[in-house]
Amino acid sequence: MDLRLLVQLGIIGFTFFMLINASALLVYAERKVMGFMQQRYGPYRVGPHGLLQPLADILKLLMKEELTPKGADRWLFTLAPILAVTAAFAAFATVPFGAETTLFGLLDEPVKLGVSDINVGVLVVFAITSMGVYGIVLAGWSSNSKYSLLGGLRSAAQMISYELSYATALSAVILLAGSLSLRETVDAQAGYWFGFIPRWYVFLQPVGFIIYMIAAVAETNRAPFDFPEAEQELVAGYNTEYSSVRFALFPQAEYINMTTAAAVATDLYLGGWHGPFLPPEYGWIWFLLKVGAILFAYIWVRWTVPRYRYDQLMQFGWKWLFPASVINLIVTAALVLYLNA
Amino acid sequence: MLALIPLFPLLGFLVNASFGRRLSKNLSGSLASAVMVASFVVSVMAVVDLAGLPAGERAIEQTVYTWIASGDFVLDLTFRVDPLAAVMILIVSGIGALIHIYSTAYMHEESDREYARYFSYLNLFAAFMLVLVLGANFLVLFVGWEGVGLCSYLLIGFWFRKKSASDAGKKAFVVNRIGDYAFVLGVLLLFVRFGSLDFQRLAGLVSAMPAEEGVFGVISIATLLLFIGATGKSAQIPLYVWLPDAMEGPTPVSALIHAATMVTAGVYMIGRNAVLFSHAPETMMVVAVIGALTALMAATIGLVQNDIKRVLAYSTVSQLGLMFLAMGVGAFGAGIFHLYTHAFFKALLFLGSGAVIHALHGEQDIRHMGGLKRYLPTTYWTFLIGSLAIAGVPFLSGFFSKDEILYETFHEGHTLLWLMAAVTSLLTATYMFRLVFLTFHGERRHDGAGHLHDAPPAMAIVLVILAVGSALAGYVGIPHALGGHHQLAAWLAPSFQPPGSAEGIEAAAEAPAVELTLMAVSSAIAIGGILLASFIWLRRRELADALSRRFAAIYTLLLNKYFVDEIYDAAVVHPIQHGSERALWRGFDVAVVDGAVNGAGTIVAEGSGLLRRLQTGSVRAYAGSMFIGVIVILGYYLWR
Amino acid sequence: MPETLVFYLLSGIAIVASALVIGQRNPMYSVLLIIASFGALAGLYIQLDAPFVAVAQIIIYAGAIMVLFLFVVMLLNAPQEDAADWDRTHPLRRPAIARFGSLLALLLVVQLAWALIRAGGLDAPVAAGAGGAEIGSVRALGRVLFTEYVFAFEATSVLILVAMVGAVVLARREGES
Amino acid sequence: MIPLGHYLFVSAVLFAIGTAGVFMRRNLITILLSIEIMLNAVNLTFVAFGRQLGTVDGQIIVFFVMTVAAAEAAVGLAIVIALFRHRESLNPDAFTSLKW
Repeated sequence: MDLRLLVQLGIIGFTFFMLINASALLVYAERKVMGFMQQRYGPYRVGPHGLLQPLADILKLLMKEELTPKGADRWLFTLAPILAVTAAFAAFATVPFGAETTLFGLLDEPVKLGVSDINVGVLVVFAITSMGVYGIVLAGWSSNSKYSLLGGLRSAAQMISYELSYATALSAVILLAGSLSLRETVDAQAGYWFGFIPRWYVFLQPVGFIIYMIAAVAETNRAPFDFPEAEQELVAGYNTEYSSVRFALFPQAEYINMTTAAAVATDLYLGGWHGPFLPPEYGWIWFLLKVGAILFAYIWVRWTVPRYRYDQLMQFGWKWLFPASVINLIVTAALVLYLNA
Repeated sequence: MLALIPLFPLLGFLVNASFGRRLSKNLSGSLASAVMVASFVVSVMAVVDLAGLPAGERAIEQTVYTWIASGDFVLDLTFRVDPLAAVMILIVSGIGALIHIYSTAYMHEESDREYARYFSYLNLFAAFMLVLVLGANFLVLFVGWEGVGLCSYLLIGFWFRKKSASDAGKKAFVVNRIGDYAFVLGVLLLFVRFGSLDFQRLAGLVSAMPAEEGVFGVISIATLLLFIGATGKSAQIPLYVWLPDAMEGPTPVSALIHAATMVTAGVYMIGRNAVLFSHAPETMMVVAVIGALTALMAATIGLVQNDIKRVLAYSTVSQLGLMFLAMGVGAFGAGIFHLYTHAFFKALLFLGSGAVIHALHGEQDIRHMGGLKRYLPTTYWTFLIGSLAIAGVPFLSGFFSKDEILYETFHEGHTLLWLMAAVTSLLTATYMFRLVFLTFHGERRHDGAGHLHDAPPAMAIVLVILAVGSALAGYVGIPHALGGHHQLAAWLAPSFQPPGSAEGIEAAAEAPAVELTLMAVSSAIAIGGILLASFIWLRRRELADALSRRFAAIYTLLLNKYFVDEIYDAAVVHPIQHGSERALWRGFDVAVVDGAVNGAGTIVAEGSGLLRRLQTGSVRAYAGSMFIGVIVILGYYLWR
Repeated sequence: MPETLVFYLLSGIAIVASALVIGQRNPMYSVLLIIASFGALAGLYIQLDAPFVAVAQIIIYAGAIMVLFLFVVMLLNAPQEDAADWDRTHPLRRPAIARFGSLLALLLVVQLAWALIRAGGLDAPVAAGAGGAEIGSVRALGRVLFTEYVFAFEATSVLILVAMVGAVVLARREGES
Repeated sequence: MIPLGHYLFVSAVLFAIGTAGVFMRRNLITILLSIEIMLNAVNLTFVAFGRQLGTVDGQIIVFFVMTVAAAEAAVGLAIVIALFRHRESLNPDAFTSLKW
């Protein structure tokens, strides 16, 4: 087995590990940020500054009893969280997170930082993200509970609706980059305008970026669009009946999805690993910083903005967000055509 | 331009038939009259154009569109004006226009709806009659031929709430159908033999053949069949029976249809196919004999009838007989000449009788008239002129035309026929003046109280115009014997020749002495007849009754019109009726036809009842049958 | 040969999953199984150098159409097919027709296989044609789609609009404005 | 390499499964799913032939088929919902009033 293959496998393993860690880290970060926003400390007891709190949470969940409600569809009840988390992991497969590197001269030929690199990467991310809905829908249906079912239904409608805006916003970036490959898109953002403004697409696509972010929040079912699990209305939505490990997988999937959305946003709009001051070899540091910033924004929004009403969500999605994204796409297309001609 | 001639009345028909009930009487009446006047004007223009052409090439054609195109056979809807048709369109549109105008006054008591209906029929009739005379081939002619038959039926039965009127209408229609049947057979025979229906082409083809001997040649049979059609339309033996009954219609209709125009269609048709008939001498003989017989027989019946219109109807039949006689002896020009003059005075007489009936509020029996001279001066004087003309008093129109027929008959050597025609002339003068004397002279036998008003202006003007026409119309055909040039004969002559053989047809003016002698004889006959009538019905009224008592058998025979209707009834109508009822209705129709129809219906209903079980409404069953079809078709192509 | 192995694996999944789709009484399972079948088909498309079609297959079929199906199944809380409720009033509605139908389907397979065998020339490897990279590229697809097939493309947009309006009208409750 | 015939055979089998499904199932939703299977079988044929011939036309047609399938699913499911509201049933045999 040659070294290159080993390195590739290492990257895959590392990515997997980082995603699991990311979810744990995000739980902690969320509680901590929430605490600060509410003028309190948040977790503080377990470990220094409560750093070990996520670990404790996981242990607690693992030790709980596995409950299967009466009348539930046993197979699907188990399958649903697995599907959700699988889709979440798989979506990250084509997301690159660093420039080509020889790992400080370890390799003769440079290796690409990322699980895989295929020429329709954006679409794959999109396709797999769209599969994520099944986990939630099935969970809702198989629980044999009205709250779960309503949560699942809401989730299905919401995700289908916002997928359109999401995809249309992405299409504008694809037009700019002229490629469906994420890595090529990132590389197209290297360099500066006028020597100091980074050539990030967020400056060319401000509307698209905002649309993307809003749609991503809806896609990941987070506040203010967290209707599938709206506590005040549906107890806990689709995961009402879940407990123990199967329950743990849903937030896990949600946080991984958040990470993926943030990573894709970074790649598409924020220039990925390109940034000043650091050599390209250390571009992944930029990448992590940008992802972290976006994730912080996610949490920030969650604890600041109140939840909408469901019909308002649908109205907003179909009557404002989608038309806006279409107009954005058309204008972009026209400009690209005009400037390239 | 030619198409406009029938198109005007057709438009009038369409408007009156569609919106008539919403139009006022004045409007629908004037519209109907106006379209006829327009048609007349166009006809005059067409004839003027025609007259501008050299004598040998006088024909204007217009092909409206190709009617039938089937393989080699092409038939166009073509109108053609030649000298003969020119005369006819002038008569039809001119007399027709006058009668329309007359009708506006005559029919004024009808309701708006009926009034419009009447005028729509009248316009339709004129349109069809014009199509008939303008048609350049048998099929177009046949359209008009059938059309006028239909209009005749509609107009005779105009007062269809009266049983006798609707019966008369049906009778006219049925009798005409018999003739039409033969006519169609004749046309088909010609088509089979010659492959064409165009009059000119037929004439050209036939003229290349020698005259046929016997009656079994194609041309002879065809012309005989055509002649049978003509006897139906023109009321000759044996199919004349409908015309007297047709008097049930409004009087102007009788004038227009049953005197001036439609009944002349048969004469016109023979004239149109003069070449054809000339090549069938036997047929010509039959035509002449039938014509003479009809003339004589109708005249005798006319002598004793008491209904003013019936007398005129038999007079019409009689005069038509004379026309056919002329046709039969080959004097086509004379026949058409008489047709032309007859149109004037017979229209005049009918309209005059209409004025009388109008004045007497529907009284038609001459025994209840008398002494009307004083009350209806216009009517009387115009009627008198008409009677003089029809009687053949010298230098009125009837004199010239009738005299020409008599002369031609004699000239061709048919002495017996001439004798019959001469007797007819005598009788004509007699019964016409019987009519005049009984109606207008003597004491008043009409008990209707109140004021007798003469014809209203619209009617009076028409009567005067027609009276002038009756007096002067003959002057287009002054015979050579009297130093005239007979322009009409010269004008018509090309129509009776095969196309392209129009050399100078200056009639051999031989032996004016014979003609002058005959003229004198017929003048004497006419005046004698009038004197006889005045003697019997003016001076010695009791003589008439005495005569009728003395010859009671003959009188009854004549009064009952030789019992022809009864004979027909017994010989034809009754057997057909019974046969139809027994065999055809109860036997064939109920058992076979109804059985077949009902049986078919039952089979379909039962079969559908079975098949509808397949119609399950289940989508899957439908998909299944489709799928089976796919499998079978795919399998077939694989197996092949 | 891994390629052949993958092919047999994927077609096996597609066929088995499809067969199970129609073998299910529970529509929920049917929908999930058909997603599996479509996923396998997407794999076959990738093998046929059509990655864009494969992704579209996942996005459109699995991501949109099937979610719609699932949504309807859940919305109606669709009951399981009742097994014994055969309507026996009509000869064409007996269970026999279902068996007959599957027999016909079998016949169809036989016929199609027969046709394939008869056709010949099918043993040639499928990738023997022009380079896969060319026909697999989104660029090439887009070029053909928006030139040669532009009319069909535009017509399709109308079709979708009509379908959308139709779906809204059909699914609307009566009396709803 | 895999022969073209293999793909076509897979496609034929899938198609037949779809047709059988239309007959065997008594659930409108499953029947619609069976139709989707048939459409996909055809898609596979198109892509396989397109690959064989080295043209993209096969793939283009697949896009159109997908579009039609989406439209069909939308309208079909709308009808299913409307029908279910009327009869509380998804059995096609319950909707047989359109006959005779």
